[in-house]
Amino acid sequence: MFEAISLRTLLILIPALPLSGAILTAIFGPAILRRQSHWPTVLGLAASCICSLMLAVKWQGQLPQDGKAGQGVEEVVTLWEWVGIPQAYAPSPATGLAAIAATENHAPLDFRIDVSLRIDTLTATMLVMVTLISTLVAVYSVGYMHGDEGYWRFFSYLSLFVFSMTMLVTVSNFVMLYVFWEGVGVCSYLLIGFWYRNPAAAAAGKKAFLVNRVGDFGFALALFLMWMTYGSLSFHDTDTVAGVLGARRFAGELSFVGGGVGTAICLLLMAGACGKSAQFPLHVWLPDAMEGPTPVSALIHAATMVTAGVYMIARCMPLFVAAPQAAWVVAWIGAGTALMAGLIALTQFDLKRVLAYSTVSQLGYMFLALGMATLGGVTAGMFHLFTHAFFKALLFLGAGSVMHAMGNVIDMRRFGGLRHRLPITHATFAIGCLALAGIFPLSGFWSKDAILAAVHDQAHATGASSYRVLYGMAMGTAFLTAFYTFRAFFMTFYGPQRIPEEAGHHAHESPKVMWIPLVVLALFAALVGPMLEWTHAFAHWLQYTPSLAMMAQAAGATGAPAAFHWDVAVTSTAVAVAGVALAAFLYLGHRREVAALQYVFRFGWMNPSEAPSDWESASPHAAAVANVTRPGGHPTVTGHCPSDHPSGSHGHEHGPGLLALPARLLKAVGCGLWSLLTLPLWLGQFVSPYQMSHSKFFVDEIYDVLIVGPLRGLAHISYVLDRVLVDGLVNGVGGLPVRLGGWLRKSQRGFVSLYGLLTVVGMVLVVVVSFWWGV
Amino acid sequence: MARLLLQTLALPFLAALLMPIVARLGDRAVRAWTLLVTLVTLTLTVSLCRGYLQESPGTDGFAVSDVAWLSSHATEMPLVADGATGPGTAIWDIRFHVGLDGLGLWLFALAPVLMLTSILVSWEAIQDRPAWFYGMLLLLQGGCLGVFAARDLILFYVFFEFTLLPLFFLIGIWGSEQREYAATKFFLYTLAGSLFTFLGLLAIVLWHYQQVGVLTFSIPALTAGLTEHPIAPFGLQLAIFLALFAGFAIKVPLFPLHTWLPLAHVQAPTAGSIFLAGVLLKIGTYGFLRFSVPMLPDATAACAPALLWLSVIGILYGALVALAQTDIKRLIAYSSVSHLGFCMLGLFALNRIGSSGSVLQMVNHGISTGALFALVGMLYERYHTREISAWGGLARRLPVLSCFMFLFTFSSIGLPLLNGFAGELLVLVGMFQRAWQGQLAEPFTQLKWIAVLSVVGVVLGAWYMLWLVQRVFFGPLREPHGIHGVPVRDLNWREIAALVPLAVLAFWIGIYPQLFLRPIQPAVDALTHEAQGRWEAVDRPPLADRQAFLLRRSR
Amino acid sequence: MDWSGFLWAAADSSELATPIGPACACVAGRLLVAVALAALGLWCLLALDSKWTRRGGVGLAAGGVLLMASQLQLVQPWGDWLGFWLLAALAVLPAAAMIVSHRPVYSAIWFAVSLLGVASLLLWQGAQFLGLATMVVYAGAIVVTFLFVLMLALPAGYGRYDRISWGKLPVGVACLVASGLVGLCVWGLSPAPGAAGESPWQLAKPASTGMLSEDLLHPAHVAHLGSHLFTEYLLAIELAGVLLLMALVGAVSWMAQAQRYWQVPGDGVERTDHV
Amino acid sequence: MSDTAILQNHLFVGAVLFALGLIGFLVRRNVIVMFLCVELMLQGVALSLVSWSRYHGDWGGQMLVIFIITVAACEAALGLALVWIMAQRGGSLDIAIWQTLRERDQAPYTDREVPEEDRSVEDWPQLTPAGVEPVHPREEDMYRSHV
Repeated sequence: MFEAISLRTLLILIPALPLSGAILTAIFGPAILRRQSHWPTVLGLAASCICSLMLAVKWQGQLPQDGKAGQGVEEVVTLWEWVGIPQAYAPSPATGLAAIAATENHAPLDFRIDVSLRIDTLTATMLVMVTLISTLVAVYSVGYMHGDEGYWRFFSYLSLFVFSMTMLVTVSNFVMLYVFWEGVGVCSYLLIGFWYRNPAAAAAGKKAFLVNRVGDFGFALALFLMWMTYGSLSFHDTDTVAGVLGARRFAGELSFVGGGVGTAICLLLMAGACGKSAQFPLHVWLPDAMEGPTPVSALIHAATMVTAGVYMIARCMPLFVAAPQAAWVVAWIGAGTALMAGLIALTQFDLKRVLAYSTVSQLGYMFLALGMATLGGVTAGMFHLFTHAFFKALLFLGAGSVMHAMGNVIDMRRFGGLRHRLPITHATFAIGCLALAGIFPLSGFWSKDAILAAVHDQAHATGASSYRVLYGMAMGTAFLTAFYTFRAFFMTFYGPQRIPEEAGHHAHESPKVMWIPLVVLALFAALVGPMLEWTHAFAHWLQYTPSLAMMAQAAGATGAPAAFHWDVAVTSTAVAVAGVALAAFLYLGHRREVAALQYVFRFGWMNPSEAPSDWESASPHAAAVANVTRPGGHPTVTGHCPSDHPSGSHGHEHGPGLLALPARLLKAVGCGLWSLLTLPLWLGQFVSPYQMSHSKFFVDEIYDVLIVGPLRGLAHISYVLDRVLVDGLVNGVGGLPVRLGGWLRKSQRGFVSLYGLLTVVGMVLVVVVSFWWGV
Repeated sequence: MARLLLQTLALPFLAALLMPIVARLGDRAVRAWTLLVTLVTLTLTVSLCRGYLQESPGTDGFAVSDVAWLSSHATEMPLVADGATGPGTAIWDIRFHVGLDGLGLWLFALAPVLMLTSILVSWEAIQDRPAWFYGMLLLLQGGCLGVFAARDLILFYVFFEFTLLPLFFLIGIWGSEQREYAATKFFLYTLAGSLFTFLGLLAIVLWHYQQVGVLTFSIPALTAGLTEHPIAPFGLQLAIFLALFAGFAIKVPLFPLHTWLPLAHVQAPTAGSIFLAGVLLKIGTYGFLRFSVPMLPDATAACAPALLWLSVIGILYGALVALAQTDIKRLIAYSSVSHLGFCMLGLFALNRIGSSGSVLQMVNHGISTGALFALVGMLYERYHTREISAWGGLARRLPVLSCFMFLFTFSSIGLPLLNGFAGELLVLVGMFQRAWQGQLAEPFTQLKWIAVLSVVGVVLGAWYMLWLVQRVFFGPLREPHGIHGVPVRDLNWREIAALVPLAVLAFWIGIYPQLFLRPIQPAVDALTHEAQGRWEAVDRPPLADRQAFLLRRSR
Repeated sequence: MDWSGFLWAAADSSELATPIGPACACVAGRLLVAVALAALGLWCLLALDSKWTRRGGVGLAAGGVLLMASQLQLVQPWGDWLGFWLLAALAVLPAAAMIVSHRPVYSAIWFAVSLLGVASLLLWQGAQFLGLATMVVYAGAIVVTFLFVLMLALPAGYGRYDRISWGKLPVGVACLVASGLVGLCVWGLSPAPGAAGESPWQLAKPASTGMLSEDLLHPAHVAHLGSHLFTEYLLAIELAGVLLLMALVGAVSWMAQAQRYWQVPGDGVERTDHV
Repeated sequence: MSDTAILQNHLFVGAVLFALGLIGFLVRRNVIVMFLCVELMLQGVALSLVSWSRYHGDWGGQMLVIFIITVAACEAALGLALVWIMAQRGGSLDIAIWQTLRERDQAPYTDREVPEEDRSVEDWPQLTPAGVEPVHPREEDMYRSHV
């Protein structure tokens, strides 16, 4: 039976199953299935997962076994012709003919887009990852969404999303990629705004869709430019014209377009990727997307959708190789976003937002890896994408089960010490945090190490100082990642046990259907990394993608693209351990030390009047503070800093902290050192580093002030303009005859002699004119 | 096939004539009769389309029937110049010459579909004098069918003017508060424009008569004649182009001439605005494609940049003003100003992709905006208000209606897998190809700015539609104060039946647009070929010396 | 044929208008003075009321008219010329007096006298029947009817409104315009000095003065008139008869109706507000 | 005597008569006098018609004059009947009374200054009394200050 199913049917089955699941749930959900409406989805996704595994295994069989690098193997299945306009574009000699099929008489090219699916190693990888994680999330959400009145709607949207994601990954045409790119955007819009009665969720959904649309604006421009320069929009070669990433172009018959246009195309593609993968300029939507249910965050905003941007750049890597400046920009955007997101995650109190910013940060890592534009970089990026999907999904599902237990409270300040109440969640969350921080045996270490090695190699290869700066930023981010991950871990699971009132009676471990996926994911998170790394399986496997095969050729047939660097591994582990230690030091045990440092960080000593109150006992106050800086809300820029940390002055009944003496010493040293270092900031009285980080560097407010506000104002102005100017003009012209008539009316005085006079004047005029005209 | 076309054209008019008799049998009979007639027309149109697709006649007409209508065989009396006596004895030969071609086919088919929706939507909404209402609607549908099937100039103009009358009464009698003002303004504005158009058309006929010596009003003959003997003096050709532009630009609400549209839409009854948005706005762009572009290629090439600027301004302006609206119907009206800006953009990009995209976009706009107006009509029927601020969280109360609203909102903002995307994509690709046709590194000419700004229009489009959906359908449930106790019920079967055909069409065009593009492409290419040649041959020197060049080149 | 030419044909009429040469400038100058004099005279007569202004007005008006008359070709044999101008004066002066006189009765009578002048001119031209008809029918019947109605409507003989014509300006304008018209006609008729007896209004040459004119000037003029009247214009005559009958019936019915309406003033029927 | 000379002179006289009639019609306020002036204009026209008919030797001119006289007669009959009714209803023969056809919001045309009645100058005609003493209109009608 295994050999019987051809690759073509498998490829079609993988997206078809989720789609049929979605349709079945949509039709039968509300009336018939209601409570059981998760079955079509779960079965569909499971079957699709099995199909993608079979596909991967069969495809493995088809790869050339001789292990020689540089052979791109792909298979294309065309379903039907979407749009076909013959002789649509005759490229004038000005356009780079080298890029377009050098047809003899420059016969005009056909604008032909057809719905065609492709198989190659990159697609297979992505398919396996997407379907596996979505199955686990589906199983998880059976428990999580239990009792929700939109139950069937959730599952139909979920399977619709998986259909779009699988199609996005398998489609072999830029236009179709754009189609499912927006399809995925719509599904995320529907899922984020799932609890539409909550206005914040609706606004977040709209914001996500619009920011994605801005990204797609760049992607569309890239698409049109590609049509002008390459004369075709499909990846693979068709009989008449060479595809953009087709074999003929790799064989050297046609070259990639470099220079200004090439860079423009790549930058615009990156803009699209930034929109989708929430990189720096367009990252504002991801934290707000946490309004959606947690399985949605786990699946879409951690594992699958946000990686679409990384997949697209990996797919178009040859274009980036031809335009090195663009790759350089990708690297810097990646590193910058990673660092910024790490800094923001430091001070967030909402567990899901911490994880959201960590996702943005890890995606920044992947962009950094891809920005190297070397085979090592790309493989490292994809490897990190693969492993990150598992442990980030694990962390989000863990956070979900915490929320489930705490009655939908996710603000870390309101609960603590949950290791006893939620043992399994605690264990799996620990594994996830270790993996994320990049501690030795787990997969995070291997994939992050691969990226750092790639950057390291590139720094040595090119010797450019910028790569060294990038390496430093990556290391810094690694430290921050380790710190905030364990800060969240300790604040949630350690310290005195506190349960918020909303938890009510069911503050206990989540049901079996929720923690089994957690355990499975934990296993994957732990084992996937080392397994693939030791056997270099991942690198070998990816080499056979057509786009990457070309780079493999260039990198020479060394086989092992990124050798394992001992020095990089040691430094990254040291940094990670330091981060964990600092987090333990600050957030384990009593919070007093934390308050002291907070007091310092927020220049508390500059406005003595404001005595920092006790964070522990100030739960009412915390609530008051919560709404001032509620997660996702816009903190008042000029508001005073939230002094919500217990001050060291008045003693705390829990007795001296673990390290009371060194804490006091450190505080004195810290204050002196810090005041010297932040002298320039001293002037920024009201904007302390803490404030900056907590309110996400005011990016949202800046966008509101710079873009949203002016456009709304312009809208009102143009509406007034339309009513007054254009309409006024039209009515004015319409009113002209009326005014003229009114003036003539006055001459009718009803008086005979006047009429006589008018007749005479008329007669005189006629006589004079006839005389003058001489007719 | 020709007989089938004649039947389709005649049916609505006959039904309207028989209406007084049916009216005597009571309101229900009137509605049933109109529904029956529309269903029959729909089946006839579907068989016509199937015939066309099977036969795919390319550029020459399909189901053509040509009968002398207003022609006289008077004695030899030269009309214009005494020297050139026409060979034929007939002095004026206006024929009832109807037929379908790629350009008009889908717009022809769109009218009965929207008619079905309009009838089902206004089933209970129209209580006073339904016989007259449905009679007017049938006449309107007949007029629209006639316009797209006419192949004779005068017949086209007759139908072109005829569509105004029923809509005037529809808006004037069954409209809302300011209906008289809106009806008069709409009527006068369009009529003023169409008078100039008539002048332009007659000038074309007379020039053809003078040059070729045969006085004919048939459009294909005129187009062929004018390709061999283009109107040499550029000044005259430009004047005729501007005359035609006046009439058609008002019908397509191009930017400065659009102020009648929001007013007419807001005041029109639901059925009226469905038809107005769905079919009538397309007559303008159809007119440009049928008359201005093929018959006046030099003037089209010279005016194309200016028109492109107007359409881009239309796109951005429509989107921006829609953003600032508080009345839901006015918002959708301004959105159709923006969408038709796309059609004009594709049309005057003057290349194959752009023009076929523009025609497809016309059909898409008809479907999505027609459905949106139907939905707004249903909301108005339930809550009797059009203020967006009056509603909130309706998804809770009306799930099926909000589901359809999502579907057509996504179709209207051009989401892939739905009909809006195919049209918009082709239009934008066409425009880009026109902008980047020359050297790629050419300085950022104005065309490139137009292309980039039009893509911004797509983003703005998404913004105001989603903001509308968010304010009305999401958030806590809030209903206008008017509803006293009676719970508003969701869509009944009749309303769902009104929307399902449009939804099916939306998905069909989204998933398999090639079926619709195959007939459009050859016909539209034949029409724009000449103007495209003029523009590319000139290789786009700045506008001023292009005109000088065209002058020197006049045959 | 050049299409654009077709468009501009109508407006391009430069070759038709005759250039108004300087030659006849002096004639126009003199005529203008005459027109001004006539207008001023009439204005004095009509607008101003004192005795002296009336006499001055008459003088001025007469001077203006004579100045204009001097432009015309003179009727050659002096006897005829004198006769003609006497009759002309007989026609014109009473007409002027008619307009000017403050009493409507006097105007009517002056009008009758003026008719006498006109009739004599007609006779002078050989239209015997018309001359007499004017005298008998017009002066005899119509003017007398006027007098009757005048007597009926205006028992006091004259009303205040007879003394006041309109303000000075409208009267001035009227006089100026009217005399301007006359001046224009005279300028049209008077032969431009340079041209060969050709006046700007190229007068159509008279038909052959042979058969027709002698028929017209034939002593048995009335017989000829009758024959023409009852052959070519028979239908017109019948219509005229019917017209007269209708007028008669109309007048009688109106008066009867009015009579009933105006039975006795003050019997509850208040007058309409007529101002 | 050259025909054109005769024609020109007669046309001149006709024109003068016409002009005088015109002035009379425009200037006078008594309806009957205006009527008379119209008759005078008719006479001017009749005179020029006859002179043209003589000049062209064509009977048409004279025929037309005959019909002019007929029409003038009818017109006089009907006109005077109307004038009489107007006089009865309006109270006087002044044309200024009849301005009711004007637009609602327009003021009627009134004389600015009304010259005082200069009684000393007038010598009244002493008509012999005939029949019944006519009803003397009320005093105020004669010297009414407004129109």
